[in-house]
Amino acid sequence: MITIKDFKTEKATWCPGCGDFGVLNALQKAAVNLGIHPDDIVVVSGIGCSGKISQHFGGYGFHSLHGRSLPVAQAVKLANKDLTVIAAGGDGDGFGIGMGHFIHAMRRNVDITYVVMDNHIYGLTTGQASPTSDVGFNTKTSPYGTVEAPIHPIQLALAQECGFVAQGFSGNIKQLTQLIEKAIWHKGFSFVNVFSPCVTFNKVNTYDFYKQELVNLDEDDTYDPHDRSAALARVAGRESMVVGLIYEDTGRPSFEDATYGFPEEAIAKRDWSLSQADLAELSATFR
Amino acid sequence: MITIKDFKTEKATWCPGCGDFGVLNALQKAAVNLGIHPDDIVVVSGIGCSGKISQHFGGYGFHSLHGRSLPVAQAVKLANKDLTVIAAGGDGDGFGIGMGHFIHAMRRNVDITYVVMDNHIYGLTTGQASPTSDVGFNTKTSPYGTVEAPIHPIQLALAQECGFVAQGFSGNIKQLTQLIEKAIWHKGFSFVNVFSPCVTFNKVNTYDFYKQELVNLDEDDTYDPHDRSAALARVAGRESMVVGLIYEDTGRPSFEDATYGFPEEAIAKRDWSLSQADLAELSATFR
Amino acid sequence: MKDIGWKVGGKQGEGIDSTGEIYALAMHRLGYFVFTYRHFMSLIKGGHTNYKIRVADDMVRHHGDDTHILIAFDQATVDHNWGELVDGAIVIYDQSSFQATPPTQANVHLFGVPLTDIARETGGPIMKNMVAIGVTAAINEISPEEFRPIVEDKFSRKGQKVVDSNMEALRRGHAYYQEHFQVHFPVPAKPVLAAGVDHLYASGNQATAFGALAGGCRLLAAYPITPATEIMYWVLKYFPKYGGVVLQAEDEIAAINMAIGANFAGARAMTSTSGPGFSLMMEALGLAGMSETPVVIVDVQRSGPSTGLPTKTEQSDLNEALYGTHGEIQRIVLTPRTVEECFLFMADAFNLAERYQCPVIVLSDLYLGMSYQSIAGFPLDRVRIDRGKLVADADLAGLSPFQYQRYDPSVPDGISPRALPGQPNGRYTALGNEHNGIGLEVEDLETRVVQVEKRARKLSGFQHDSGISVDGDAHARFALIGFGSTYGVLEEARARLATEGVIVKHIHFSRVGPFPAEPLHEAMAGVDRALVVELNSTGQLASLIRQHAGDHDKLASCLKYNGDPILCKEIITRCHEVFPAEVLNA
Amino acid sequence: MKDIGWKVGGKQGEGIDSTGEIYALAMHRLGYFVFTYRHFMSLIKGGHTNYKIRVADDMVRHHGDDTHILIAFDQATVDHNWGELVDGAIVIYDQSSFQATPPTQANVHLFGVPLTDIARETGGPIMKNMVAIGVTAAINEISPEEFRPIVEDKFSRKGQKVVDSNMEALRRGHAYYQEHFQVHFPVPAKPVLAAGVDHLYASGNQATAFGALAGGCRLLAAYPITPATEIMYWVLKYFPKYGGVVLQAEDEIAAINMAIGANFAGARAMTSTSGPGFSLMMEALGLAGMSETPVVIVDVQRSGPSTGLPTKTEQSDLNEALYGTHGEIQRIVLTPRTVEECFLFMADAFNLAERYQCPVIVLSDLYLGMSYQSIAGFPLDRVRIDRGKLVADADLAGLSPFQYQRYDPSVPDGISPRALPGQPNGRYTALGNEHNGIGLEVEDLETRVVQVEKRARKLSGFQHDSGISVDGDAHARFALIGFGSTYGVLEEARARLATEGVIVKHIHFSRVGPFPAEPLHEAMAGVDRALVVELNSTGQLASLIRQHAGDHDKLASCLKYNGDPILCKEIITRCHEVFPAEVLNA
Ligand SMILES: Cc1ncc(C[n+]2csc(CCOP(=O)(O)OP(=O)(O)O)c2C)c(N)n1
Ligand SMILES: Cc1ncc(C[n+]2csc(CCOP(=O)(O)OP(=O)(O)O)c2C)c(N)n1
Ligand code: SF4
Ligand code: SF4
Ligand SMILES: [Mg+2]
Ligand SMILES: [Mg+2]
Repeated sequence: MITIKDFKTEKATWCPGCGDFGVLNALQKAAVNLGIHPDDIVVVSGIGCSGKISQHFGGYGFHSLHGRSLPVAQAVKLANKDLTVIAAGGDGDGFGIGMGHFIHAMRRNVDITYVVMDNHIYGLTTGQASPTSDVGFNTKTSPYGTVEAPIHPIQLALAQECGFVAQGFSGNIKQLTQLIEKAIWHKGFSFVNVFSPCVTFNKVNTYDFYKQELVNLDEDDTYDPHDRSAALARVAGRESMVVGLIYEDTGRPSFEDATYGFPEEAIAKRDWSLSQADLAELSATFR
Repeated sequence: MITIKDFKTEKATWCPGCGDFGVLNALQKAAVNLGIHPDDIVVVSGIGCSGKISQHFGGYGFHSLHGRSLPVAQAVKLANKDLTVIAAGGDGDGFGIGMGHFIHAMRRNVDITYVVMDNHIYGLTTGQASPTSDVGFNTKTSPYGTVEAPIHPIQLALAQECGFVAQGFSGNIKQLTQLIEKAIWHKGFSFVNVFSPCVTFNKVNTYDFYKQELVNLDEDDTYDPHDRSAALARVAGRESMVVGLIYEDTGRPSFEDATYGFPEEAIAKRDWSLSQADLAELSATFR
Repeated sequence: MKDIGWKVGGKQGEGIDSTGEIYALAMHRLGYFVFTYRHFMSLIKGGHTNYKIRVADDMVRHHGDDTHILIAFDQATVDHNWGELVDGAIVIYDQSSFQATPPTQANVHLFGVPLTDIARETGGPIMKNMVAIGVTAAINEISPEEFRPIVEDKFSRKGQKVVDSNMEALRRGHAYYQEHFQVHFPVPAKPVLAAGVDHLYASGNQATAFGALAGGCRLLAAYPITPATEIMYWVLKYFPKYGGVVLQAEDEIAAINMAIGANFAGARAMTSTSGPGFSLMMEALGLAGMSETPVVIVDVQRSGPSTGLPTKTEQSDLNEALYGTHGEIQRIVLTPRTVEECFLFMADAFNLAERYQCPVIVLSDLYLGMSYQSIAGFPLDRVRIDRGKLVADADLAGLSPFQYQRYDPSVPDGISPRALPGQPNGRYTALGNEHNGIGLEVEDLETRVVQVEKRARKLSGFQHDSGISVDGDAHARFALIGFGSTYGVLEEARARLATEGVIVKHIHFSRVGPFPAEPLHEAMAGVDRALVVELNSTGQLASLIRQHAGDHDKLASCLKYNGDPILCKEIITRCHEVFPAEVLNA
Repeated sequence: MKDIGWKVGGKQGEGIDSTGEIYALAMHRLGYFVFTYRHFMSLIKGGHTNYKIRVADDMVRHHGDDTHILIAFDQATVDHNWGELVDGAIVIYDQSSFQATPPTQANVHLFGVPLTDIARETGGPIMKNMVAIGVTAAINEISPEEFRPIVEDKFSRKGQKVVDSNMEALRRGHAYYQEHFQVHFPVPAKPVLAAGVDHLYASGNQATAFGALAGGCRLLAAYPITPATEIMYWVLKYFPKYGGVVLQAEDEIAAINMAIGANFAGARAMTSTSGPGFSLMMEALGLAGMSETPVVIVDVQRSGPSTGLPTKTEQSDLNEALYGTHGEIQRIVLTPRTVEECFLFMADAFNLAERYQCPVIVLSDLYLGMSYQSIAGFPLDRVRIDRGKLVADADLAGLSPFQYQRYDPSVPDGISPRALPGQPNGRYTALGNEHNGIGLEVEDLETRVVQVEKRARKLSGFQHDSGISVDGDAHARFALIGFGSTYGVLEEARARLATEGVIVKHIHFSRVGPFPAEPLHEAMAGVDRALVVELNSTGQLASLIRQHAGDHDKLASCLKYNGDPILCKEIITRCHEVFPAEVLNA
């Protein structure tokens, strides 16, 4: 049986107390709970403190480029559909430089899970404003307070009809684990935004802050996570300060299912050579 | 007095009947109606059939790169706040390769107007699927029908709290002109999506199609374009097949207004040299 | 070799392309060797376009300098192409819509034919193209019936009536010419093909796509761009049958990162693009280099810089292919010379990418990519799949997790076997940061050096074909040098010079990285002076040769950068300019 | 010149940086010339970091090979830095947390001081840094009071109590050392500064930012990236006062396009980045080239390729700076050698960009950019603003709309005057497509050629400073060659070789594009053998010289690519390896 030990690597290099430990933990637990062997899961990350998760997770990993985890991850999945593929990274990585890929990954709906460690700051580069930083937030690049409105990742995901939208908090690993499990389970692209405090550079969006602010939708029996309009209204009202499963649409076919001729067998496991007969047949199309 | 003649250049090279003629026309009329001198307006476009609008418009122009009209346009405005700045381009340009800039321009809220000529196709490259192509649409790159969900530009704009969101139709130049006027008039980033049929490569999203499908919000007295949640609900319900002013928020300060120390005088009009005294003062900060 | 040059020209959207296609394909099917070149513009309707077809009784690799027959749908076509008409050429102009005037005095037959009027009588003005082909048939002295198979191919799905009216238009054009004019340019005698020769009709782009499929590629991620998009079209058509996937990416950055991701996962994957997209790929190119992930990138070059001339050809991305991306990576840059090499090099590019675990860039261009031509078959039997060093399950079996050294720096050739995700015990992290053997980012000095040197070793043992071809007299004191798509025209120039008694050797690069220094050195032995022919304005290949080989004083350049492919006579003229008379007359 | 090397090391997050800063600034304020180098890692806490300060009685442009005093907060610091300790060096280790062990036998004083314990008594363990500085003061034989101004500067906004407890910690450290140890490394005698010398403390990044402001830059669009972000910080601080705007872009592609847009509109604007961001800018670089829009791009290089070693230095983006982007553009590539040149070149970069209407790339690097040092003032009086050819309102007045030829190809020098949006009658479209004089895209052959040649002419008349400096004996048969940030260490190497009786000249590039071929040719006259020193693994500068100047056989390379800056002794060692004995002893 797979246990959390099978995922253990050398100690993560994050600052003590960093929210990303919680995310790593939840991700490993989710994999264990789903019985995924560490050899069969790939974590593709971008660059940032958060990006180091691919090295720390204990499966196969690709620590790619700043903002490019999603293109890499989608293709890993398409190349080998038998793998569980997780894309992961920071708020700068995913909602700044990577924003275009985020929106398009939702359109494309490849069966992967995207986990963003949203700390409202650029951590690795030691504290600049991020796309999710609140207006007025003071950082090294916003000494007079940020003036840009923050990105609303949850609202964007709902607007773009992402098939699975959830939000978690590093301070609640149990819930986060469940959300990630469901996200992996979901067929098609699933998105889990995680409030993951940066204890070193963000003294505003702290564990305490979130404990106070967050409303847990999973504990709200009146909330129906299958009604997109209701979700949009709820989330817009609370400025997305909610956690839980926000929306799921189980009806939308994944890219793999919708694509004509998508191979039954994982591409990476096939023999690719064509027989001379096949080649001759193709060649004949040029006559 | 400025008249439409002041904007006339040599004949546009679009196919006869192309929707982009209507957009060009409406843009020129809007400028005339607002009394903007052609020397004081800059159209920054991307690459595509639509991108040629910067050459055809008759003001100053920057025909930039595929997907990059917004970064260029925002900076033109910040460099010379006395100019009227329009960014313009296609659906591929703005919602494909340019998606990241689109979302971030809405955050930043520089006082420019963005007009997208949305024909649901890549025109200039002779007919490939675009990000707004409907599911199942047959094109050269989707011979078996597109499988990706279309981008929802209006919903995204609302989700990201864009301060001015409108949608027009090349087949209704009068309304489009008014929408563009209002957009230019709006302080901060304004977005006008235009259904602009490609008569050569898109035989589905035609003038007739739109005439049948579109609902005109401007004619609906019960619709309040200042209520974001209502707008989101209305638009999501109609799959954004509406025209008119969809949402306006006049309360949000523009980037220029919100930025500490933003120069009163247009940067491009200043003398930039520092006196030796100023230089010495700055130099002294290094002691 | 006997040949004839035919061209049709008019406004974009007038059906010029299909006219050219029908004529070219008909001539090909008749057994001739054709070479086509499409001159078009970056707008959808209007603007001058023309389609040149060279018909020959033997293989030709160039559209030819001359035109014997010109079909003109407007005066612009007459003006634009006047200069390339041979003595005694025939110009057929559409008398229904204009009265052609000769731009200069010349011995040219300017024949008006009411193409549109005849067309109207048979089915509509668009039929003027078929009328023009009929006229051509008459000039060529071939029966209109020879075109029937093509016409049926093209129109039968629209019904017999359409086929019939097209054939009728064709016949009428033929008859009209027969009736009114006496001048002819008969096609050469039909060539007799050697046994086993597969007489095929393909473009470089198609060959590139076919080669990729043959080479095991099963994932293409790309973003549309002229002149590369046709690669996507071909692949879209054939991948479903062979289990492949095509991704239309949101941009070129996504496209290359997708190709990298798929290769990491164990598929063979590629991306195809042209200059603007290629420039956007520079960061990810470095990722492939640093993470030692195989990836194949096709750049079908067009006229730059920036958006440049999107529908015109150029060979000006050489520098970026060799030097693009910050820092230093290993890369292989192939420059196929022919349609057949597009096929073969693509198939092999995936082998090289996997063998050396680095990006392979295939530099094609608009001219090679979009020109259709007759070839004598693809080298199907030379296709091999060699996956390079993949670690065997057995070798991993004994290891505990994270013992496997993906980036084992101790391998003598620098190439450490790859594990593929899903493989038991092979877990590691691929990454663009500097790293240790198991794929953890590190910043210590020794590991850094060891890994830089490991990667550098990979290509120091590079083995492939020689990277240059040498044609002509081995002892010639005078050389023509080129790379990629100019191979055909340089061979023609060499042959033509030979008829003038000028003996040259033709050195042609089919690979520029790793630079074939040794073979070049040998080829340059005895050469006093060399003309480097390239389609760019700064002489990038010449600079590259100077950098690697010296020979600064021996080299002269023949550059063309107006967007048109180079002509044989332009090369010859330049030879006469730069080569000392005593060499020419040696 | 007398100097002393001091270093403090420990884990990241332990306050190493501020300790170094305080010591360096104190020494600077005392009138010494300091040079600092910060060794750090790409993670926030943990990992070895150290801060080296060289204190000298005259200007130094390098952090020095040797360390006399090492403050070690952990054993790793002892191990990592053992090799650079001079004979008789003092190592102070924090006895409160570990017992240091010497890695090898050496004549080193290993003194334990209970730094943390003393700190705890005065205000908390973090104070151990001030205790260490106190210890240093004792070793240096300076009074703790000399540090008071700095301590006040740094802590007074936190209240007098904090100042006092810091001073107390400092005094205690001083006292403890005085009491227990006798060995000293006194600082050199204070230098006497010549009249008018402004003794300043700045990093290359700060100088770059200041130079930009001085040069009229009023818009910076950038995306955070080590080691370039400090440029943004400085600009953010001072722009508001002088009417400038800073944009934190969503990515580097946006950043450069913003800088281009602002320049088009008539502002002076720039972007700053490092390798990964620079690679993302390649497409837009071509746009600036083709549209003839001025733009200034600063690339503060770091170790590549890909993400590489984000906190380590390298000079490996030279190729991309020169050859990145598809197609062919005009560009200028400056490689400042010193902090002062960072300032001056930046101010001038905007002039060059406007004068030649093309992108100017300023290649700095982590070492130059992030090292703080004492300089003798900025060349303020050499700052000029020259906007190049802007079309005068009067010249436009007589024109009708669209008569103005923004891209007038007939100008002899290729530089056609720019109109700025808003200027009456100056309307045109800037564009990346090939175009005619008034900025309409065209695809005709003649216009294309004329415009390519127009653009090419712009730099053929390039005038600036010579692009290389030559130091040392003009008749030396032996040369050291470098570019950019290695100027200081090469000068030291030259001086040290001279003391050995080896006469070399030092040729240093401050510009690589346009390549200063003529000055190099002159400088190389009489040189038999040259050692090209660069911080990369493939010898990019050497290749460039070969390409332009030949000299293939004369050149040898001294390469370093482990991420650390090069040391003087490494250069000397390499000289002894590659230069024939008879040259060395000539
Ligand atoms: C193309 C590129 N630009 C910039 C950087 C520098 N960089 C590294 S991480 C980072 C941002 C980190 O912020 P985020 O994505 O929020 O991750 P976090 O560190 O907060 O987890 C930046 C700007 C880079 N590596 N590559
Ligand atoms: C970086 C880059 N990639 C690709 C292209 C090729 N290209 C030119 S226009 C275009 C798409 C045009 O579609 P759209 O933006 O919808 O404009 P339309 O022509 O439909 O108006 C593409 C892919 C390019 N010019 N640059
Ligand atoms: S800097 Fe912030 S995000 Fe980075 S490891 Fe430390 S706490 Fe976590
Ligand atoms: S191809 Fe379509 S979008 Fe382009 S000009 Fe023609 S009609 Fe308009
Ligand atoms: Mg973050
Ligand atoms: Mg479009």
